[in-house]
Amino acid sequence: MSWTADEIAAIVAADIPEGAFVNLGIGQPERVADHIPAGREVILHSENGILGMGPQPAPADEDMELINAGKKPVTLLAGGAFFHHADSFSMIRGGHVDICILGAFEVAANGDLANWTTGGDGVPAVGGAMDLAAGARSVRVITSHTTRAGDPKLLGALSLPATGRAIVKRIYTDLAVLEPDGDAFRVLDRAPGVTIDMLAERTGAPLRPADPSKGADR
Amino acid sequence: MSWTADEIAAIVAADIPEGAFVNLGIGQPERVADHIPAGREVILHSENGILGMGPQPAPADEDMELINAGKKPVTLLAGGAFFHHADSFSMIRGGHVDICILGAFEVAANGDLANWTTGGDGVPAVGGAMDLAAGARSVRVITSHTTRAGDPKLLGALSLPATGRAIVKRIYTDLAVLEPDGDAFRVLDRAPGVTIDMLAERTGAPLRPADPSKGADR
Amino acid sequence: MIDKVNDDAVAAVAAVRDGDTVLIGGFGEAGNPTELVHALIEHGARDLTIVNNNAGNGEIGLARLLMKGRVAKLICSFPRSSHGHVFTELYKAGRIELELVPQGTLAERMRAGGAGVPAFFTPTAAGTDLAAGKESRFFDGREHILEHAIRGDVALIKAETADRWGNLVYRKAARNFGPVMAMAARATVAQVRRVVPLGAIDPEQIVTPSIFVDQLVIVPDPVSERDHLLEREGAR
Amino acid sequence: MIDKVNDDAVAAVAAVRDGDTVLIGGFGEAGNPTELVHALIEHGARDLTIVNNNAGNGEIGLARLLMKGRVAKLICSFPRSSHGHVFTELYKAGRIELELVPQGTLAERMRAGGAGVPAFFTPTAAGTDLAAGKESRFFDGREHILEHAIRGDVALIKAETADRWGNLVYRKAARNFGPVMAMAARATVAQVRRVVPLGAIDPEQIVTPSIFVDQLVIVPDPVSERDHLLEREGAR
Repeated sequence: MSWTADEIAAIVAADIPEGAFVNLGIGQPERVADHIPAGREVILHSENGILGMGPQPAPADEDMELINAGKKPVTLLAGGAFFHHADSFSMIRGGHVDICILGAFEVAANGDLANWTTGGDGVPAVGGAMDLAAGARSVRVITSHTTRAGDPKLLGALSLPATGRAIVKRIYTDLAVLEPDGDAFRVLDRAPGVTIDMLAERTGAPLRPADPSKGADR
Repeated sequence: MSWTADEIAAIVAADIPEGAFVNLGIGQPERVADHIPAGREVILHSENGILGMGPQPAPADEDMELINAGKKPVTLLAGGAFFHHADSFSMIRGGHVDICILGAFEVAANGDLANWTTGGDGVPAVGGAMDLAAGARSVRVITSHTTRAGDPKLLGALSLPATGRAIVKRIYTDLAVLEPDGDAFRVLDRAPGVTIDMLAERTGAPLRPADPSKGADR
Repeated sequence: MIDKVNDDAVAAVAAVRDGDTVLIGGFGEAGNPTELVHALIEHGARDLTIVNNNAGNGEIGLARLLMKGRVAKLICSFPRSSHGHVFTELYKAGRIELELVPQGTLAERMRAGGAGVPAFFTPTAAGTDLAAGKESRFFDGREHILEHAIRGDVALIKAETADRWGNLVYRKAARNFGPVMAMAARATVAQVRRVVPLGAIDPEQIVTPSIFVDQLVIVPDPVSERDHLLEREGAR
Repeated sequence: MIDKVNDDAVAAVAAVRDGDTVLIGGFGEAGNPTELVHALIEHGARDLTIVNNNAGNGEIGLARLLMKGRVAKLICSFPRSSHGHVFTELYKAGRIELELVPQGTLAERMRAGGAGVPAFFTPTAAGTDLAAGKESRFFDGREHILEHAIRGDVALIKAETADRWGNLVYRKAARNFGPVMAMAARATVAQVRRVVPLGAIDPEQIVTPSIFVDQLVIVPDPVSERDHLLEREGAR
């Protein structure tokens, strides 16, 4: 009735073309690194100054000076490079990163994204989310389709403060793959057993079938 | 009756303190590199991406990928570094270069400098002069005291287009060492046999004696 | 002879005065100049504005500086952390000011400060709450906001290897904010694992050239934040 | 498998279209991608805007491109040279437009273009003829002017060594504009002396990371401008 976290990561990874430069956000997006199809070269960017980031190391090889944006130990592939923070964000802000995969609290049908603050009284934090939202050529989101309380995260309009406006190109949830389309979400794919009615019930904006003229894209 | 080019270069070099980062302009300023007092470490910057520039190489060691701002072969000292143009001009424009030594067509008593165009119908060229004028902490000038036609180059106001406004701190000519002082030039030193009257005749603005309170500086 | 090595870490950071803006390198635990921050605590300056990507972990380095009450304001992109109780408590008690800045804007504002650019336009954060009060302008039909340079009075950074002129190379992702902070401060103090003879670092490989560095403090075996955090957990 | 090496130099520069802005690396004769410029001549694009620090020497590279009448406009800091007769004659005949830009502003405008900054303030050229028509503003009591980013459609640069992903290292002062131009163009073509296996370049030493490079052309023994000029002098 829904895709697992690994299944979603594999679907996301399958949509990344050979040779793409891809930034992976913290949390669920990190998992995409483990699902790049064999034989396909994809170059992963980490905001803290790494291109060519590889998978997690064995515990004995962990190096706390080789960490990802989530501060977890990673590895470097042959062909990888280190650089400083201004250069790293020049890649993001200058439009050089092809794809970034971010988490989300909410996505609106017009492509607005909210993922930096829930507006509560906790400590606010933004990190690189707004830079990625503004700079990556294609912003894609992985998120659970609803909150833990069962409320939709895909909405007609954001209720939370925005990270960026009209920037999300595609959304991968446990239930479906969708695209913001102005006042509705286009449904590109559904998990096995998920009906349009079930999806509509869990989505806070109208649904629309995939644009057949774009069918080849997925 | 006047200092030679090498004598001027030696006077300029003697005014550069140990550890200073110094940019040398094209032409006469290049000569300063050969007169740094023995045992004094001065780090020379070349706008095209070199710190720790050394003297000219022997002809057999010339390398056209190791050249100075004037496009002439140079050497690199131990401790030198290469970097790209934006980084190089960050050093200049960010206020990190302690001293730059430039040539001049005209200097005004208020410190205005003209050294990029004679306003004729030739090809105009500016290079790094305006960046150095705006960014170096102390802009110093080496110039002949008068033009080849005998006209003064130190003036009450520029007649040529400015490179920078109110930025020249000290002027070294074949006849004297002077400082712009608003509406006049202060005379810090004179070449042997050069009288104040001779100097006044060749200068296009009033002269004033050195400020005794600043005497220790030279 | 130029020799920027200072055997006395407290003397090396003595340029910091009460009320200063101090740039502190590091992202996560990579590149934190923990020993220099401890020297700054010993030096005693207070009422500081600190620029750091995070807000300190456990009770060493920046977290300890915060705990000692020396910091009036933090300029930062990501002050949330599972080990960030010191900052969290100060923040919730209203005892510290926070300026939250997108990470790339934070890096670029310091790079601008070091490069003589007082202000620049960026699309990052345009149309969001973090653009509140900022001048905005459209370029090519897209909204941008004007961001101002950050310059530090002093930068405290960590590098791997230096020479006596102050040329620096870093190690892996510990490079992060070091090079931009070194550019952006009036005075830069770098703690390094080792100092090698002049000329021993390949001139093609120098990351921070000597012009950006004022003082060097050798710390061959810096404290491990990870060990510190494990120890604290074990003690519970 | 990613492999950016293109054995056909003309095909490598084929992204250049009539009317494009092309960034060409080099300062003096260091870092000029002469063979790529010759390929561009063969490719045939015209009505180009060229960005280069200088204006070509002798009758190779940029000078030859100018001589062929392919360049409508040159954006440049120092077009004067003792071997610059081609540009000088075109300029005096009013057959080429010149935008004269201070060298640091030229580098910074391209770096801005590559970093997503559409415009920035700088004190360079404020109060001079080169500030004519530019917006100005005071920061800390000092006049600054607003400069706009330069982005290229294509950059042609020269580096020393690459790997198949397009990571680049340069040699000595031939680095100059290469790294900023690679950032500032939609597509970057680099001519290199050699391509080494992936991983053979130390990741700490890569100057231009692969993300900024699209095509590689191997030119093991590029033409020497100095030899060309000596030959021309000898022929007189």
